[in-house]
Amino acid sequence: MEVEVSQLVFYLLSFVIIISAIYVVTLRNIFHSALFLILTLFAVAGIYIMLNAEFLAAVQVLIYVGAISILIIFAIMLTSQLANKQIRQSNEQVMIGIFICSGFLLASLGSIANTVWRIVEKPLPENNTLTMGKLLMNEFVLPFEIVSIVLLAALIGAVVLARKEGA
Amino acid sequence: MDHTELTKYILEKFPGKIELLDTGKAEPFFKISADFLLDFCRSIHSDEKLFIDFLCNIGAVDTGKKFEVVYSVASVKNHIRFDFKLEQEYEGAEIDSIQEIWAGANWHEREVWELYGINIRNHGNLTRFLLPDDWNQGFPMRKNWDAPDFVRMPEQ
Amino acid sequence: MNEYAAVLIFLFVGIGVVLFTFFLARLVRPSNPYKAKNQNYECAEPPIGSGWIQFNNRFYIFALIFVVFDVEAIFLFPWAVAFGQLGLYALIEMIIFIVILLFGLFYAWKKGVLKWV
Amino acid sequence: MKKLINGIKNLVIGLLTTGKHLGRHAITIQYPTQKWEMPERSRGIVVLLSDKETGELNCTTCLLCEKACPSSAIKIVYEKDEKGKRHLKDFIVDHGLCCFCGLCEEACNFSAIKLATKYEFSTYTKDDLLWHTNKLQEVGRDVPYEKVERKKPEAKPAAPQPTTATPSKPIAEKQSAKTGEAISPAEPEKNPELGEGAKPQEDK
Amino acid sequence: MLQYLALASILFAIGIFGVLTRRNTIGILMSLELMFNAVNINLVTFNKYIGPDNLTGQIFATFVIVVAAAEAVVGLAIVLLLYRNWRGIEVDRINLMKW
Amino acid sequence: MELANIFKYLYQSLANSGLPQVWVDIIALVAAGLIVFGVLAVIALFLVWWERKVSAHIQQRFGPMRTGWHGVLQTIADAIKLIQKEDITPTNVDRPVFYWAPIIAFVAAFLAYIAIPFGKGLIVSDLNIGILFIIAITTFTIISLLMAGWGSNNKYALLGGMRSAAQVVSYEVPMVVSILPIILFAGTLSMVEIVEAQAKIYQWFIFRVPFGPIAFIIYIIAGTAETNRTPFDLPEAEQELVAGFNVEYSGMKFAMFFLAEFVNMFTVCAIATTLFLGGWQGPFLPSWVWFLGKTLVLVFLLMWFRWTYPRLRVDQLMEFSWKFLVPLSFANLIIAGFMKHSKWFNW
Amino acid sequence: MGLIKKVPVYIEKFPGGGILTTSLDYVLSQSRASSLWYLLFGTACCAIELMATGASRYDFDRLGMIFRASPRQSDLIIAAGTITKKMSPRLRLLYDQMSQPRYVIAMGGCTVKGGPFYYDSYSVEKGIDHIVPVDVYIPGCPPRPESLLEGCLTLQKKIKKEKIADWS
Amino acid sequence: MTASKALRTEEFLVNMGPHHPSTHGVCRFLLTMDGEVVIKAVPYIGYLHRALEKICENRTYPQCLPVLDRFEYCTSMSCEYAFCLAVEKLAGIQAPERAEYLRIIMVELNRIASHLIWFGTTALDLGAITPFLYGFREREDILDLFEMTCGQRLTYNYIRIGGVSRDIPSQFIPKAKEFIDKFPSKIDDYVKLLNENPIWVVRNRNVGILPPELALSYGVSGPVLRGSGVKFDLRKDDPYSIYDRFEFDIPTGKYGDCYDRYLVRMAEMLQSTRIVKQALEQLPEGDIKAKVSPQFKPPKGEVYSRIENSRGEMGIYIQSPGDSKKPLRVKMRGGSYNHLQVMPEIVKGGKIADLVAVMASMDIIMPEVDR
Repeated sequence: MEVEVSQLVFYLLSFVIIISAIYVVTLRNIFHSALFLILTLFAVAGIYIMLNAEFLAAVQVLIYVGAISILIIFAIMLTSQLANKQIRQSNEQVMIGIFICSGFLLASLGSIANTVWRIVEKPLPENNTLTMGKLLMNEFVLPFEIVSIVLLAALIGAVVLARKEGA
Repeated sequence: MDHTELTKYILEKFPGKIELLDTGKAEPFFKISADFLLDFCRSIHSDEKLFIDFLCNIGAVDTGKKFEVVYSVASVKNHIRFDFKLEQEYEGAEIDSIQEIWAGANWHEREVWELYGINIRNHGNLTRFLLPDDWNQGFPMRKNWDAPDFVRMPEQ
Repeated sequence: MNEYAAVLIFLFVGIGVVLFTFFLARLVRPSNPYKAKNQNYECAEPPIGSGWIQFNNRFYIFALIFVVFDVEAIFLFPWAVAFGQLGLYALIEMIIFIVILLFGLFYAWKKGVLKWV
Repeated sequence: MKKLINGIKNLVIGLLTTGKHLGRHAITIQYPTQKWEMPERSRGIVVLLSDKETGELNCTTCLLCEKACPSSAIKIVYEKDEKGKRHLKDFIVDHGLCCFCGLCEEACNFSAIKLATKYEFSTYTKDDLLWHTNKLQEVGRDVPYEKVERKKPEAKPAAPQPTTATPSKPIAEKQSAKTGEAISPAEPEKNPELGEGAKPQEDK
Repeated sequence: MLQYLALASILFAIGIFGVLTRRNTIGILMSLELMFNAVNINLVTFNKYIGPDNLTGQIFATFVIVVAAAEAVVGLAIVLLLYRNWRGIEVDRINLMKW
Repeated sequence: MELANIFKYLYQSLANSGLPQVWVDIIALVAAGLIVFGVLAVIALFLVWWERKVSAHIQQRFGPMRTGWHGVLQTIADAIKLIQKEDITPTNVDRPVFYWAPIIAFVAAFLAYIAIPFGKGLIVSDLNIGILFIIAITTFTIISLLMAGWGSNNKYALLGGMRSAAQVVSYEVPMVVSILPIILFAGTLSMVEIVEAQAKIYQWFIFRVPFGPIAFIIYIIAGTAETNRTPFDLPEAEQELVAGFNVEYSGMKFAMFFLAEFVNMFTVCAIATTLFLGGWQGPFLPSWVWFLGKTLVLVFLLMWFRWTYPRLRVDQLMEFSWKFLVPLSFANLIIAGFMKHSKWFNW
Repeated sequence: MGLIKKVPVYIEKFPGGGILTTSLDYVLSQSRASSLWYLLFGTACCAIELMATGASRYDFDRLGMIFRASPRQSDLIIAAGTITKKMSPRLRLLYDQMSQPRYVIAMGGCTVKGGPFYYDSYSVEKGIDHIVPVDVYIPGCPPRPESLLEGCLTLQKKIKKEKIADWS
Repeated sequence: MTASKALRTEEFLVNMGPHHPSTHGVCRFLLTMDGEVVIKAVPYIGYLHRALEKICENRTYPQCLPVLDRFEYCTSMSCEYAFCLAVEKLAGIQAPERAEYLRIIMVELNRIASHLIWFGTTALDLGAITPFLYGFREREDILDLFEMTCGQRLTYNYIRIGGVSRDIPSQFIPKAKEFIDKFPSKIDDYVKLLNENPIWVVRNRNVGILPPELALSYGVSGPVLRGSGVKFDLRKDDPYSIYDRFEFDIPTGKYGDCYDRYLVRMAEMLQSTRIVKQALEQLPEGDIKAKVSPQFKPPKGEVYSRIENSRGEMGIYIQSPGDSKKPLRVKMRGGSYNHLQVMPEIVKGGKIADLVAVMASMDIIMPEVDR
């Protein structure tokens, strides 16, 4: 029973993810796309929880929903002629796009099905936040510090790029 | 400067061009001609002894025969105040704008134009502002103005 | 896992409750739309143009900086939880991490980005 | 730093100020149950006064109030008998026009019209604010007033005194020479018990 | 486990489609975010089913999120700059401008 | 007499009724959701009434008096009236966005209560990432405000939505960083464990000088800003933007925003209670009474702020956060780190 | 129209249905009357008295009346002050944009009939009943705060008598 | 496309008013905005244009007074006062001494009442609600005094040509003294609430700076002009009536920003209490009204008379045809007319919140503009 419910939840989440992801890439109204992106990302957070990655799920919501999507919405406000809904949002490559992505899909699904996975039946560490903290401070300390450099670079870059106007 | 001094000074400064009216009981009241308005304003504004830097009021009057435009001016620095007016015929009434001297004249003049129909030269922004935008019933402050829904106070 | 079932169910309960009140209101409330009523409110004047203005969003730059700091914050959480079991080096690492990012903040500050343009 | 401490201090002072008021008692008058005692001079609503003994209207149809009204809210319908005396047929006050200035009360020489200290007259229709004689009289029935009889002002010539003298004349001197002849309708002797600070000019 | 991988590949494919077909630069960025998420799902899935001893996969996913955030920050700043200079953020127009 | 026992008993009897475990859990959770909703609705109605009373007495008035005893039924009357109000959807709005914005606003506020312990054992689900979950889920409020602003197709609403988004975003950083010292000392993200770490009154995090009070002040300031209350109520600044993001909302949709606003205010205070004031801990009285009491004291503080201070301007608001609160909160975190390391106050 | 408009007709056919509808009517109209949120709308002198009524001495909040800046959320326009011909379309628009049920109080002579500006004024609208349907007229120039409160109580009385079935 | 214009996002137009909570009635601004920044603000007025001047032309002189009351309802006493002074100047009437004192007491009390409205609405506009209520609480006390004397709260019709309509009742003086005594402590409360409040200071300091030259050129007067540092007050510099008998100071500002205007008005309230206090002490016995008939016809002439109102110079221009009991023309000049005119100049480049702050600090009241 337990398994069935989690299966059900998984299918629900994947349904939401796939449908809203398709809306993200096809909707004409870019603001609606952004909202569906948020929905997608939120559902992905649900998937993370199903995979016992609670911390990651919270991070997903915090960063994607709380920060990046707002940035995207702000950028939309700033740049698009929102009132003019008739703007064509997709280019002439629709057929090519369908072709390429279905090709990719076939290839990857095939390889997933054909690969023999060595599944290890073992529970994840209990408190994943604590474990991650320890890992970050020990094994991944260099990437961790590099993250700050990356963020600094992004910050400075963004500031330099976006600042220009008034100065 | 008290009133008599002020009157004397102004009369001497603009001999022949300005006329003292014996109408105001308090401050001096002059009458000038319409084409002298700009020069007059400029010189009273720049004159050291007068230094009229403050425009109190512009009011148009419909006396029933003519239009009068009354200017009340004052000096904040010298604490003096006087009025002057000019007359305009009903037909083709037109006066100069004195915005270049006192920027605050803008709305006063607009009001004169809107309510009395006295044209203002070089005003630059003569658009409706007190009356509704679609007003088409003429100049309501004129004495002979009337409109269908205008109810006069019953005579008592 | 089971703990998080609560989130899902609360989500449904929340949406359901709100929709239910909407439905309840629908039963009682009058509805009489007409053109003037459905016009957008703009201080009792007919609105000028569309409300979907595209405007100079000076908040954008703050959002940019926010994203960076938000990302930083998520690294602080595991650190804070694990700090009790770590040593001084963790503190120093974190201080380096924070200082590097604060440097970015001060850079933006000095560049006048934090000031309203 | 000093600025910061100062700022925090002032924010706290602000909180304390509002907090102080939180402890105080409200000054609200709870209207329908408690009522504010209107001062006697309050100008609430126009009523017609009637004689205390006979219950008849004091109004003599002299039309002074109608003339004095700045917004023409008073309409007096009358008919003249053969002697030329006016008889009141209807006294109409339009409270939709009235500006509650009190000029009618001051103009009246017979204590016939008054702005009573009543104010609760909201209505569902506009026409209900058009009060006729009976309503005006009814509402004014219990209004206290001091009956003051005065001369008919029609007899008095409306002579303005455009004194050409300079206004810098000493005030006291000017006032000493007061003439008791002309009666101003704007006399403030309605409430003699209140105006004891200075008795206004005597009525001859 | 396979279902998660399948979901990730579908999401990735949709992302590819978006990148290819969107004219709007912001749309492309959004599609990129979808692809990042697909990758993350894979990482977390592998973590759970293949290497559950440690949380390496989740750590990597976190780093991916960081990179995605940095990409979004810089990318949107570039979008802003594009918009300022060309009054439009449609990719094909920008391509035209290049030549 | 603990309420938690009653709920446990009810759950047990449900579990013994022979239903499959999954259904028992689902029914229990749905019931919990409805109970939480009921509690929140009552709290919000009470807060609205209380706010009106507090404001009235600060201003030497009485506030609502005529609907029930001292107006206690006032907000209920308001709610019933709002149900009867016509729900206008202007022609030009973006309909789905306009419709869903209030729902998301409410649900985001509602979901946070999964992880807030109302008392000992009175928590829907003690998530192991508790506080992080609350912070994450409440970010949906920003989305709802942006949706409301954008969906209304109204310039005032859009400006209000943008303002509130920018404001919430700016104060998110000091808020998050100000609760990090608590996590640092408690060593956990779970709300229940954080409360348990403050068993004695001297263990309350607010009393751990110096980082505790500073973190508390930063948190309260940021929380005030996050809930859009004076002096940070720019998004709905009546004098500037008429009514901000909810200009176009009427009837039940407006009521949802209104409800969400007060629920959010309560959330912020409840989190502050849990993190800084020892949550439900306290002698003699039942735990939930302590929790409610402490939270209401904080709510009163926010109301007091609201009825005392003027409003900041938007750029000053931003600068205050970025130039003052953010550096301060980071400095506070570093101090707390040193304290934790050197075992001061590590009782 | 609310769906429920037709429901009372059916309910009343059942025994006890009458009581049900009356009590429902009672609750609904009581709550409408006790929670009149007024639109912040004042043009002239009466607006000052409107503010004074909201202030501590008279305290509108006692009657459950608070101001809203947006017409969408308000139930009541207190037309305080002179409405000129330039303003009247705006008043109409504001009224239109309010959500139903909505009420109008004409406060002071100017809104009743033009007041002191009835004669000789070329720009004053002579009574706002030409523009919007008015529920309660309050005489006065300006009316005292008590008059306004009394007007609101009069309006409450009127609302309490309303039935859902005859909503328009 | 490389022009500097291209670097800007689009500007948009927003209506602020005629129904807007902060426009104090029915002023309308058409704002050209760039995000939150006001590029251009165009005031549109006339929503309260009630043709007062036209009405006055068809009323006798005493009948004009109720109309004048509605010219500037926050300080109706001043309007009546200005009109009566003008008529008296025209006809050479001298009001009795006691009347002069009573007039000054009333006008100054009314100035306090008006400033209290300003204080309340300013605080409200900047988001502080409680000071608004406090301001109105004190205002009620003043209104009690007025109602006791002349029977109305707002439109008094008290000051008449040649005097005042009624003498003060006996309780007036003790009550007025009580008010005057306790008022400074109330001001103290306001000061504690706002003056040094850092939020208040940053909202007002360096916002809406009005340089004195610009102010004079636009005919700005009263507290706004004094806030810009020009020490000019008609009560002192062009003394009318008996203002030369009282001792009071003219507070002035330094920078001409909103905060200075705020401080000037706060100080003015205290100065007014000083005047009232002195007037109450010196109040002589005697007549309260010179004899003026209701059918009164002033001689032919014209006069412009001005007084210092709480919103600046209030001037009344009257032209009398000489043979009529009705004026030929009454022109009213209110301070707000010029203040509103100068506003677009000083709000440029500010935020929308600054516009609100400037509007509040200018203390614009629409009937004075529209008439």
